[in-house]
Amino acid sequence: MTRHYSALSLLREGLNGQRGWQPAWEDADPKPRYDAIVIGGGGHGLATAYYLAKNHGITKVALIERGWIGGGNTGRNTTIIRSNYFFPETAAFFEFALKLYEGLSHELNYNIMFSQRGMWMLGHDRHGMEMLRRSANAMRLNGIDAELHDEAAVRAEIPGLNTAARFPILGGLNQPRAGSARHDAVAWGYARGASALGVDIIQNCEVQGFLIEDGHVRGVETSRGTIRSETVGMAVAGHSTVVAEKAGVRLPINSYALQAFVSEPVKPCLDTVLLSPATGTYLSQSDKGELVIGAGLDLYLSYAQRGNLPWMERAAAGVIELFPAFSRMRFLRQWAGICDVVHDSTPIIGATDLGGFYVNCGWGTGGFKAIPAGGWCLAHAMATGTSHPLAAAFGIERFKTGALIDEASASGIAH
Amino acid sequence: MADSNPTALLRRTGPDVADIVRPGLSVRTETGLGIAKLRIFGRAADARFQEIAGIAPPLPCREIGSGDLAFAWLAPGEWLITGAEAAVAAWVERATALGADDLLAIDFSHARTAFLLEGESARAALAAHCPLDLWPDAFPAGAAARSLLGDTGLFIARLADTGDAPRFRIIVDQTMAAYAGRLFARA
Amino acid sequence: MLLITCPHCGPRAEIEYRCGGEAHVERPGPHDQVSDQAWADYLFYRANPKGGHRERWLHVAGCGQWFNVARDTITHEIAAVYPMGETLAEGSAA
Amino acid sequence: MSGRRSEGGAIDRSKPISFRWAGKSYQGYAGDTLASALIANGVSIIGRSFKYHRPRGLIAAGLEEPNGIVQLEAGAVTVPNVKATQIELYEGLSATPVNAKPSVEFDLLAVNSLFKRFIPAAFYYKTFFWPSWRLFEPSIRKAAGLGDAPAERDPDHYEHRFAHVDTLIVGSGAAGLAAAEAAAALPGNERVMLVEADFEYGGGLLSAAEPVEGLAPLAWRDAALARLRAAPNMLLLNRTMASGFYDHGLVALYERVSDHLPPEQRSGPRQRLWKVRCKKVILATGAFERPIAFSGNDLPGVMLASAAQTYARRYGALAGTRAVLCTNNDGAYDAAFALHDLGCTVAAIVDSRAAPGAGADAARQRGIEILAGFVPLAAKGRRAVRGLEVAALGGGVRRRIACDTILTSDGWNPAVHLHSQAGGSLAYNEGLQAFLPKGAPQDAISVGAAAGILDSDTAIDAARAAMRGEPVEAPVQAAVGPTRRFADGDTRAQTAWLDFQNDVTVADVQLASRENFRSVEHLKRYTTLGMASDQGKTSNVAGIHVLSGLLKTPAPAIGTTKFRPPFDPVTIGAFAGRAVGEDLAPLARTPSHAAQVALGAKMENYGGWLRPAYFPQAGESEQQTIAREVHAVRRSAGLFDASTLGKIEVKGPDAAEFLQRIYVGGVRTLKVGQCRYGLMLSEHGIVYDDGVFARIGEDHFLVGTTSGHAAAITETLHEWLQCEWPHLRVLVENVTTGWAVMNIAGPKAREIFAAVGTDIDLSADAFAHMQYRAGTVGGVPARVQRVSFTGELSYEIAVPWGYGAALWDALMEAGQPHRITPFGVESLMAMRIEKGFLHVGSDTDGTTYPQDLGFGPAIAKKKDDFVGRRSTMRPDGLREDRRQLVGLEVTDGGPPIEVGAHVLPADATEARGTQGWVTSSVYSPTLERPIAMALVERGRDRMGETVRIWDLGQWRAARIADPRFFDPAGERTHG
Ligand SMILES: Cc1cc2nc3c(=O)[nH]c(=O)nc-3n(C[C@H](O)[C@H](O)[C@H](O)COP(=O)(O)OP(=O)(O)OC[C@H]3O[C@@H](n4cnc5c(N)ncnc54)[C@H](O)[C@@H]3O)c2cc1C
Ligand SMILES: NC(=O)c1ccc[n+]([C@@H]2O[C@H](COP(=O)([O-])OP(=O)(O)OC[C@H]3O[C@@H](n4cnc5c(N)ncnc54)[C@H](O)[C@@H]3O)[C@@H](O)[C@H]2O)c1
Ligand SMILES: Cc1cc2nc3c(=O)[nH]c(=O)nc-3n(C[C@H](O)[C@H](O)[C@H](O)COP(=O)(O)O)c2cc1C
Ligand SMILES: [Zn+2]
Repeated sequence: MTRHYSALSLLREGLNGQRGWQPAWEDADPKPRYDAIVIGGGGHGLATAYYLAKNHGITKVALIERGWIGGGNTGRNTTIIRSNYFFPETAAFFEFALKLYEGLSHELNYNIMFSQRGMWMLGHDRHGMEMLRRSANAMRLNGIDAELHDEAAVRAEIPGLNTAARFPILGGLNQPRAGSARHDAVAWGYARGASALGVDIIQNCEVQGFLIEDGHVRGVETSRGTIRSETVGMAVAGHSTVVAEKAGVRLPINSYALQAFVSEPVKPCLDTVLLSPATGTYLSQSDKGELVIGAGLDLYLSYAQRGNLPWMERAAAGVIELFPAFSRMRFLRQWAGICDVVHDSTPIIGATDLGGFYVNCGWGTGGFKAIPAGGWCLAHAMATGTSHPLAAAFGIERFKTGALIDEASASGIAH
Repeated sequence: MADSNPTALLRRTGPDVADIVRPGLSVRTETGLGIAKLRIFGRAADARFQEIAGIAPPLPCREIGSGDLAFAWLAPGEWLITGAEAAVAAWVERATALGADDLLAIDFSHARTAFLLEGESARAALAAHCPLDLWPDAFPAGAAARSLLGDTGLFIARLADTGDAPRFRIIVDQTMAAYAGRLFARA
Repeated sequence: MLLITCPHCGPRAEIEYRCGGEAHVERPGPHDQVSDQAWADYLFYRANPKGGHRERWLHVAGCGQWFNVARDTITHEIAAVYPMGETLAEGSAA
Repeated sequence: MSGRRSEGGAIDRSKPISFRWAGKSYQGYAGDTLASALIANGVSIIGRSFKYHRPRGLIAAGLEEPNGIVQLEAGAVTVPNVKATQIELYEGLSATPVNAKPSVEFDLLAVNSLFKRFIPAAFYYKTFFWPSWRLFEPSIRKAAGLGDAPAERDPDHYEHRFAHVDTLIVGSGAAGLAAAEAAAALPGNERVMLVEADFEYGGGLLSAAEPVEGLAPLAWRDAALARLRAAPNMLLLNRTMASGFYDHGLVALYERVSDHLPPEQRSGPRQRLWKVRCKKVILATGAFERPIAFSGNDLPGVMLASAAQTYARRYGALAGTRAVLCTNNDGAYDAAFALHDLGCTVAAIVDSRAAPGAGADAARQRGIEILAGFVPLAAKGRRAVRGLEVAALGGGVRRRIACDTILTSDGWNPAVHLHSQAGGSLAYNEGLQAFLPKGAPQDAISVGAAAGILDSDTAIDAARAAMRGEPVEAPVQAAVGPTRRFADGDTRAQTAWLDFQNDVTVADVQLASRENFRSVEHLKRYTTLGMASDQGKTSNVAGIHVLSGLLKTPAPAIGTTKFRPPFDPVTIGAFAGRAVGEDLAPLARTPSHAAQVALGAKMENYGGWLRPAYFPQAGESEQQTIAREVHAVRRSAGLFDASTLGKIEVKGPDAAEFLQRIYVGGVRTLKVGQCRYGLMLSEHGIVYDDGVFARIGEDHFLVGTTSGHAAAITETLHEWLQCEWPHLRVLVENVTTGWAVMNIAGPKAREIFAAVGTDIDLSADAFAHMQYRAGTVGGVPARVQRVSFTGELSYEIAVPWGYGAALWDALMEAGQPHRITPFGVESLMAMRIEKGFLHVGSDTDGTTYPQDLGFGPAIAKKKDDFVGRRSTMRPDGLREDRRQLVGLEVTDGGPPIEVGAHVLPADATEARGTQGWVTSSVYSPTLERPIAMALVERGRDRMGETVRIWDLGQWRAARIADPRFFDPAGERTHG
């Protein structure tokens, strides 16, 4: 049976009718007790399970997923990976994630197709350019690659971009190491890695309650029975408050639907990731050829992964503003994911008031890029009971003290 | 726009929007239309309106005429008054002169631009940008509402029909008049 | 795109409205007697339910009035619309 | 040879049309699609497959077509990836195949096909990362994708249309037409709308032969259409597809208005997006035929039975001369007859059922051989079908049949897409081996083939009954026979296609299942089955059936993947509609706009307003212009159009109390006629806006906001009043665009103002700094505030907007003797930086508290609560090391420091860490040196301290200073 992936093994399997491949991960039935339970089979949950085993030697781990792994936001996001963050805490964390991403295909022996074609944040007016400069400097002072370019350079770098538009483009901030990756591969790669290290991946199993004694978690009630453990981690994105509430833990999170769209696939026409703050549009072209386009949040609570028409219109207008020629291309599919939004758009990672219960949430619209670091830090917290230094500032106390790390504000939005 | 103030030394200018006249649709700016708002707070607002205006207030989403003026419901305790500029200005002055502290009357004639839309295609021209149901029975003559016209807000009232074709008055912020004009030019 | 019935103007499209989040959140005070936790609760902690939710909406492009809506956050079904300052009678839907 | 043979059908032979395909000229007729015209011309290879570049022909006649993907036209009007089956032929049309270089006949990348066995589904996850994906990605990208994105600006425009209907009927087949007629007759149904994606109404009727309610199908259609057209409450739209079913009865319709016309005849919008709010929706969307998977089933010449039938009957075109029909149901027999009627030989009908239905007798009467209990095994041929190998279902007997066309039908899948988008669930129907709509979500009822009712007369009856409120019953008949399943490992599975466009085979599904991608959603993502531009219309259920067989799990337990809008791709332009160019977020203009442009202003976009940055004269640089304008203001007078400033009237007995709760500072004590600077916070304690407010009456205030912020602040004030303090008796009105404001500033301001003529006493004693006066200016009503953002003697004169342009002119004229100079936003900024005045949004961000700006003492003095106050008192607000707003003096003799540069301590040796950043910066024309403002850790305690500034690799030096660089005592302002 073939387990290792390489060109050679493909060749061998080709001669064998591709019949020797092992399951990428094994499905497990829940056992009564584990050393640790991870709730949520998205990227963060799967990475947590993997690093519990890999970094901490804890292999008796149950990864519990309500549906199918990777079916949450990890499987429906616009896959932008970047570390162009402003504050030192977030910059260090997301840069760590990006570095892990750079080595992830090899680490997991799974091609996640991390495509470092750069990411441009556009400046549409004088103030926008000043904010980009502020960010570029902050990034470089945090040891992250950043280049600030004027209009001419942007135009040269991104053919077809309309810089003399309603929202003219005066320049842009490029992070050359940013890019995008194949979202599904990240989930599957971690699942395969975790499974190989002995983690039980349990799909179609919903956490419906918690066993709690003396202020400490003792296990979870699921649709497939009770599973015991003294250490439980949660990474369920848009469902964070719903699950945490069952453990009596409150979180400052609102769940909103974020929409995305893909066009029909076309030959390469966009070589980088683009974000236009004025139009709220971000887009890139996947390796398969679709334009992958993101929109904004519908700002009312939603647990429906449905698309909405107004955002489709706005995103389309944004695309045409940037690339008037794309007007004649066609949208192929529209969908949405439920994001766990916190006020300062910085995650919450770490312990809660309930002993043994750790959370990883608050990713909002931007947690795909964080998956390796989010899993790393949650695993660290679960294994050691202490916050990983990189996640130390991401505790829930900040909502009480006011020590928010407000990245949105750093992009110049004052509210 | 006409100059309503004979003592003015300063010349008045209005938004420069070309009228559109073509088969089935005419869109003209209504120069000289006075536009004002009356606001009254409290539960007794309707009764106060009657005291001040001398007529019962219009029902929600309706406009009624009284003398030279039309009064449209905008919100509880909020009405739009339209008519000849001088008449509207005089009305606002009278209301203000009452000195009552529960009301605010403001002349918006300079702040807004009004258009008259008529013709069989008027409804379609509006439906391109306005989410309201303007179907005859949903929006009969005498109906009035605030809503959207593309990216800007609008006030719309259905006036008496001209012949078989519907006639609408729409009012937008004067800074958006050119935009509205462009939208209709394309309709 | 939701269709929300403004208590004053009748059914109108979502694009005419703005959602103001959970309804009936009380503003604690006076300011010098509110604990950090109580203030954090007021600013950040919401019920965020999956299912029935009461929230306030503003009819921005219409009458400019705020009102309350009882809406299901999964189906978006609207069970009731009721004025600002009132609470929904117990037992009514959502 | 194949081609067009017949009379009849729905094409107009009196109107020939010439067109070009792949560089060659052909002829078709009005009523043809590109697809039917190509078939009629005997063109069999129309494209190359996505991955293996195998030659492909058309397999369908509708929008489910996976292979016939073309690039329509070239240049600015080109459209990639259109299905040939959707393109209505017009004179001069030109299209080319996609994904084939140099041609579909000879495609270089067809070598991929040789390596096929080494590159199964998802092979890329297993390789290409050693040493790095970067090396492989560019060539993989080039190979992927289908057509070419347009590269020129789209010359067309697109329109939107809102509509509100009682009943919307989607689809104009027998069921849709019957439902529409019944709906139009229903009392209370004032507005009924029927939409049809095709250009012809009639759906399946267009290719049917059996009588419908006793009439020939087209005669029945024509009669029904005539009645509908006569109904006054009916709107009929063809070329209009229901693309999405959203919440609360909203259906998006995509109308192709002029795509079908030769370019020179097009006018008006190209396409229109309808947003229709429906009380009731009837989904009469028909069904999609399932192809049969067998080896080589992607060879040009293999086609859906219904498609061949449509080409024959509707378009009079034959796909071949010798056909074999492979089916598992009765319905498909009609396809064989349709071809037979046109003179095509039907070599055999291969029916998987041991006992075929009634159609078999009719076939035998025509002399067609029936192979009952047989299934197709492998199509033979390299670039076209040459024959078909069939076998008895149980194995054993095999036969080879010579043919050039293979028709396949594995049964039908109702088009449940819109039902499902509406939130409806599905029920699996064993008889049809398909998923049927269950229930009527959002009052959306499926009728006809969309509900699994495939017989016209039954569909018509059921549709009428549905309109009477009766439930639509799913049929119970066992309509389809068995389908051959592939054993896991059967090598034929490697060439048995399911998803043609994405090149997914039965073997790929087997591989996915082997590797544990067994959830139907995993299967889709791993193999890309159903992700192509046809969204799996022909492949999804077939894939589910394969998986079901592999996992020995019934199909309903596997379920379908999610249906999402749009039903079929919709142009980005149609979604954007009018919101392009200057009509995207339209800009507002100031009253003096024309005058400013005439003066050569450099106009820029400032928060929704088009305003002058400055007024350059010939040969002047930006800095020179700003210097000239600043000097003019400081030495004599300048004029600035400040009409964009927000103005909000706040009136009522509780107005002062209300504003006391809004502003950081005190309000109650302000006297009538006085102005005060006010700072507003968000409830999070963050500095939100600032401006001057005036008490213009005991119970009446005029609140000033920053430009572009008036609407938001008005909304916020309303929110507090309506939601939090409803007992306060206050009225709030935004009057921003009712008043033009001209700011005359400089030592000569008073003289110039007076010269324009006013009844307001302008003497310094009568009208002091920070006071408000109402009166007339130039004979018109005016509101004047003596406030200053420049630091000079300054009046903001507000007159009704329509007089603004004239007031500008009048002030310019009155200022002539003093060489009055118009100035722009950037010059104003230079002057306020010289004064150290705060600019919210530049010197603050979403983390700035009022204490960071020096408002701590003012807050301490105020007893009352105000919005945001409590937030500023949290531990983080009390931190000693907060960043505070200070001035910076450049000490290295260099030019101004860039805004966005960072501040590091004096002893910093490496570019790491930060103590803050530069928020405002300018070369001060007045002081003749660069100055700046910055938010710096503990800044106020560090006055005089030297710091290092870092900017994109450059080190600069500066000293922390009092930001009031110029006239700190404000003597000039009070002058
Ligand atoms: C449209 C869209 C675009 C985005 N674009 C980007 C982007 O470009 N870049 C970026 O960095 N981020 C982006 N994001 C955000 C990013 O996708 C998420 O932050 C990230 O995927 C979160 O990963 P996760 O593992 O926490 O959550 P998920 O992937 O959502 O996984 C959570 C899992 O928990 C499971 N679960 C929930 N409740 C239970 C329960 N009771 N029991 C068991 N399991 C449960 C769910 O089924 C789900 O599989 C985007 C998000 C969306 C929706
Ligand atoms: N051979 C069979 O067993 C078989 C199979 C399928 C259908 N039929 C036919 O089924 C019929 C029942 O008729 P019917 O009306 O249910 O189906 P139909 O296929 O005749 O009509 C459906 C129509 O809906 C249109 N449509 C589909 N989706 C649309 C969308 N989103 N927007 C706009 N238009 C859309 C299609 O273009 C088509 O014209 C009979 O006429 C019968 O001939 C038979
Ligand atoms: C980066 C990215 C690219 C995608 N490309 C395609 C595509 O080419 N074809 C397609 O049908 N769907 C594509 N999708 C959308 C998925 O089909 C699916 O809609 C999405 O993952 C959400 O899942 P759901 O629709 O099953 O809820 C893509 C999604 C992502 C995140
Ligand atoms: Zn309303």
